[in-house]
Amino acid sequence: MSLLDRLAGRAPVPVFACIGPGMQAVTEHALLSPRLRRAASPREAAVLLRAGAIPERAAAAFGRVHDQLPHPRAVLRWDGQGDPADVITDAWVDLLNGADSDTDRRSDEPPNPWEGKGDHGQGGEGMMGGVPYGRPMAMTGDDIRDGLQLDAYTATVGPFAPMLPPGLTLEITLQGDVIISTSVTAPPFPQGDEASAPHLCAARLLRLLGLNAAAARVARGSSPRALWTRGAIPAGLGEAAKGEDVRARLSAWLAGQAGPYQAPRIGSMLPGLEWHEAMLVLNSYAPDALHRACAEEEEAA
Amino acid sequence: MTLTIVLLGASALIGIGLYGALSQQSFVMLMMGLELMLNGAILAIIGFWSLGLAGMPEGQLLAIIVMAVMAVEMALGFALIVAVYRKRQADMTEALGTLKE
Amino acid sequence: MTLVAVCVGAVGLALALSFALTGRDSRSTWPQAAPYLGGGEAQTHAWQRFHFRAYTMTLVFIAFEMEMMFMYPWAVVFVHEGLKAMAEMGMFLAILSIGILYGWREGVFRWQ
Amino acid sequence: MIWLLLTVPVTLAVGVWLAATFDRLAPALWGARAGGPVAALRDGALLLRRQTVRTEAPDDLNRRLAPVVYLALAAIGLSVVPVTHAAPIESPVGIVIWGSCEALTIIAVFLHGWSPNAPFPLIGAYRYAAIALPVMLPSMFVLIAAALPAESLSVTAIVESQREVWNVVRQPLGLALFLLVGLTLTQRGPFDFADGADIAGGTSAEDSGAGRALWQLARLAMLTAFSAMAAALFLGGPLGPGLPGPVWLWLKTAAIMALTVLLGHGIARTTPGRMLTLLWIVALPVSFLHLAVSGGLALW
Amino acid sequence: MVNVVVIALILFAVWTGWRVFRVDSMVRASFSLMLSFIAVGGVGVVLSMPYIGVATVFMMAVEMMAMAIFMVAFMMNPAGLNPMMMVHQHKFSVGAGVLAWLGLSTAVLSAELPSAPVTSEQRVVFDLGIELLGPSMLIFETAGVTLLATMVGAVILSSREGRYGHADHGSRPPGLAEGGDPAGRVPDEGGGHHHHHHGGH
Repeated sequence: MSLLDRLAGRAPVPVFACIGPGMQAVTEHALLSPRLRRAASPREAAVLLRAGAIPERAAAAFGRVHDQLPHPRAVLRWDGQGDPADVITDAWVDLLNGADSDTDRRSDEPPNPWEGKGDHGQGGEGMMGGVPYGRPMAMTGDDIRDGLQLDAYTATVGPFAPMLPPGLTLEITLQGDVIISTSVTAPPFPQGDEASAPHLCAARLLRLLGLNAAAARVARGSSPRALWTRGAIPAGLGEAAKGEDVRARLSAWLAGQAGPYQAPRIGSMLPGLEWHEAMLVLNSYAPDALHRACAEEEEAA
Repeated sequence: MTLTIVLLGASALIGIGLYGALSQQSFVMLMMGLELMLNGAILAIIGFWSLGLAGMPEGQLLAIIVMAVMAVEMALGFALIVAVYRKRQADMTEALGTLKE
Repeated sequence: MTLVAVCVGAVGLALALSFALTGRDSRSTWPQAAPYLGGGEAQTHAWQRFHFRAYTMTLVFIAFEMEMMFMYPWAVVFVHEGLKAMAEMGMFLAILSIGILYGWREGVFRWQ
Repeated sequence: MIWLLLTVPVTLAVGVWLAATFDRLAPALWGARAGGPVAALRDGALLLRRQTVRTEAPDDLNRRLAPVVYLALAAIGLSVVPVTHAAPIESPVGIVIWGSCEALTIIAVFLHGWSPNAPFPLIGAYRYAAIALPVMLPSMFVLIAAALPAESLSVTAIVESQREVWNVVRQPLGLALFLLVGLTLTQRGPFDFADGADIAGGTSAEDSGAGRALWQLARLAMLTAFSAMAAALFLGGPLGPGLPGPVWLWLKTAAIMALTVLLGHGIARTTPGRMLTLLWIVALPVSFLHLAVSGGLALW
Repeated sequence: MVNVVVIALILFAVWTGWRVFRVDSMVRASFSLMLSFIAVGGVGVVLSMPYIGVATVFMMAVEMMAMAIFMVAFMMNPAGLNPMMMVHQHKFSVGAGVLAWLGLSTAVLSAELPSAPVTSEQRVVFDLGIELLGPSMLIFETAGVTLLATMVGAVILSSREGRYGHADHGSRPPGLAEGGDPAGRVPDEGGGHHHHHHGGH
């Protein structure tokens, strides 16, 4: 083994977790291990952790995330029993020793056929048309904040996006970084009560504020050590009732009280907010409250 | 000798800038042409100041003024583009011709 | 002269390091190259007429930032010129501050 | 002269390792677990062993140039800091060179987010531009205020002007404002608007393997350069009793670096819109005040 | 030696200046222009004008960042994914550009250029400061007022709220062709590659 491999073998292994139903709390605890590093995106990760049984409706999305990991990579299934750190570290060392990297799940084809088409063989037509390099370009759309009609970017985000509760898939239209409209494509996976425990909910919000160390402390059940935690959240953001905003909900969680039982409908909660604000508002509701809100919305529709 | 080189370079920059300012359809690209001409002007000022005018302080001031002109031109130009885009969602110089309402 | 040499040298060395680290280009497959959206899919390219939300701030900034050009030489002669320098720069900054205050009143220092 | 220039890569290399180690130690103070001195090398080795994914239809030229420019700017910025009685680049306008490096850093970070052609990096890039542009204003006020007592824009002269009393005593506000600039330049903590957790790592969300390693290296190099600059502007750089100049400079650099890392790990990041407002209506007036006070003191 | 460096920098400035109008990506165009400015700043540094040279780099880095932001925001196909040429009166412009260059070059070559190089003892930044506060005080303060007017003007022009309601009330995008569909809104609008409009308007 070369020196590089030996060093790499002792590094904390960056893991990206695809979390299934009922697995959120255990996975978040498992990722606190000093031998693992929680990867923000699959590009950073060496191992993809498949926590629990991923439902059929999320299988395609799992394949997409899986294929985005750089080589060498490994996928591990974990059912929530025991500490996965050993298995993950072993898998990474095996990769360094020449074990086969996991192959793609999806076929090697562009989103749209483009090669050889168009004026320059780049797949595009004219100025904005066609599918240059496999994708069309964004077109202008209405804006709900300042009325400047620039390009609207539409994409589905989730079900394994780290800033959304696992399972929640949103179709989002953005103008710049402001959300113009959202619709729920798939609700969050049902999680047990543990996932909505105040300290875990608070840890998620703290992580969004860039306080990873404090978040880890809070997730382990201690009080956070950080400056300007509540103050960093704009007053009145996500105000459901008078004085009932994101800041107040974080305070309640940090004091160990459960958050609100009900969350508003996601389709009306996020539009008009800048992305960071939107994610703070969304994560200021516990996963079960969001799950309930989505289920009710589905029933009504 | 150096001064000649510098001034030839400056005239090349002004030439390219003029081409850009005249040929570009979009207002923003047109501004790029203007900026490039001002770039040539700065180069010429630097050359004259350093090699022909024995470092007159007014030369440096002139360079600063050229840059201030550029900043003013950019700020107002972009503000105009925003205003026009609001009205017509257009960024072409031609589109300005149809703005008479 | 040294400055130009150091700039060229620094960029050259950094470029060499970059090629040494990521020189061999391993091809990425299409599913691997797809933009990351947590399992979601994008309809279009991410490159777009991006709606930058701080555009009015940027315009005010371009104009205001010009003051730096005048302030650096001012700093050099400040002690030499004494109160006169203080008064002149105070006036200059006061004029520009009116613009900032006006912008603030119009709400340009916000996400539009 | 050559000797002075050689200190730059050495300082950068040691500084990068030290900064990376501080990064792994600092969480301990804020309540998480710490890594040892080899931890940074291990993480780097892990990245080097992995593939650099090329995203869909990226801007390849700028993807390569962004970390290169960032790293080069750190080296150039560090070159204007005097190591002993002279700096590797002895320029009469040293702080203006540093200011240019700061401004070009915004472009390097923007290009880093622009080039992968992916949504989260793009949002990060624009967010960073919106915050880093107004941060340039306090930065310039701090640099200019430091130049007032020295009557010169040369960093060496600014160090020389601190022979009797360090600038941190005369201009404490300046150091605070300059730390804010440093956090922005190195994308840390409360000013890490490029790489937020809400956008899955922002401009770095599509970075993998050696490409990611190079970008992180450039960030740490910039932290080193910033710390050295802050040490020269506020802590008298190489001035000090007993020990040789370079040792003093390195010790002070390490101190500033530790402080920056600590603040970066322990202060929450607010939303970009709110930060924009705070920068213009709090940081800018404070900078005005700082300049006025420093000017008054310089004349007095 | 100085000549070689100056020639190299000027060639770089001209080349990057030319690239501005030849690249498809708006980001590349803006930063190409910035490189041109940086090279000119470099000439300033080499020709003992350190302050203006370096400050050019600083100012242009910031301004071109803003330029890139606005270019991307308001231009169709901002990343140049479809190669394009958005020009009108092309031949006339090329002619004018070449003519300007030739004319200016002839003037430079035929004129008797003054020769009084700056001496190394001159404290150029100090001189500039004295000039600003003394003889050119009025210019300096006028610049302040001009910048103030620019700030106010920019805010008024670019903000949405006008005295008589939203500035974009009743607006509709123009077509690429006269009376055509609004541009850039329908997914398959063809657009015009090589968009020539001879003779302007």
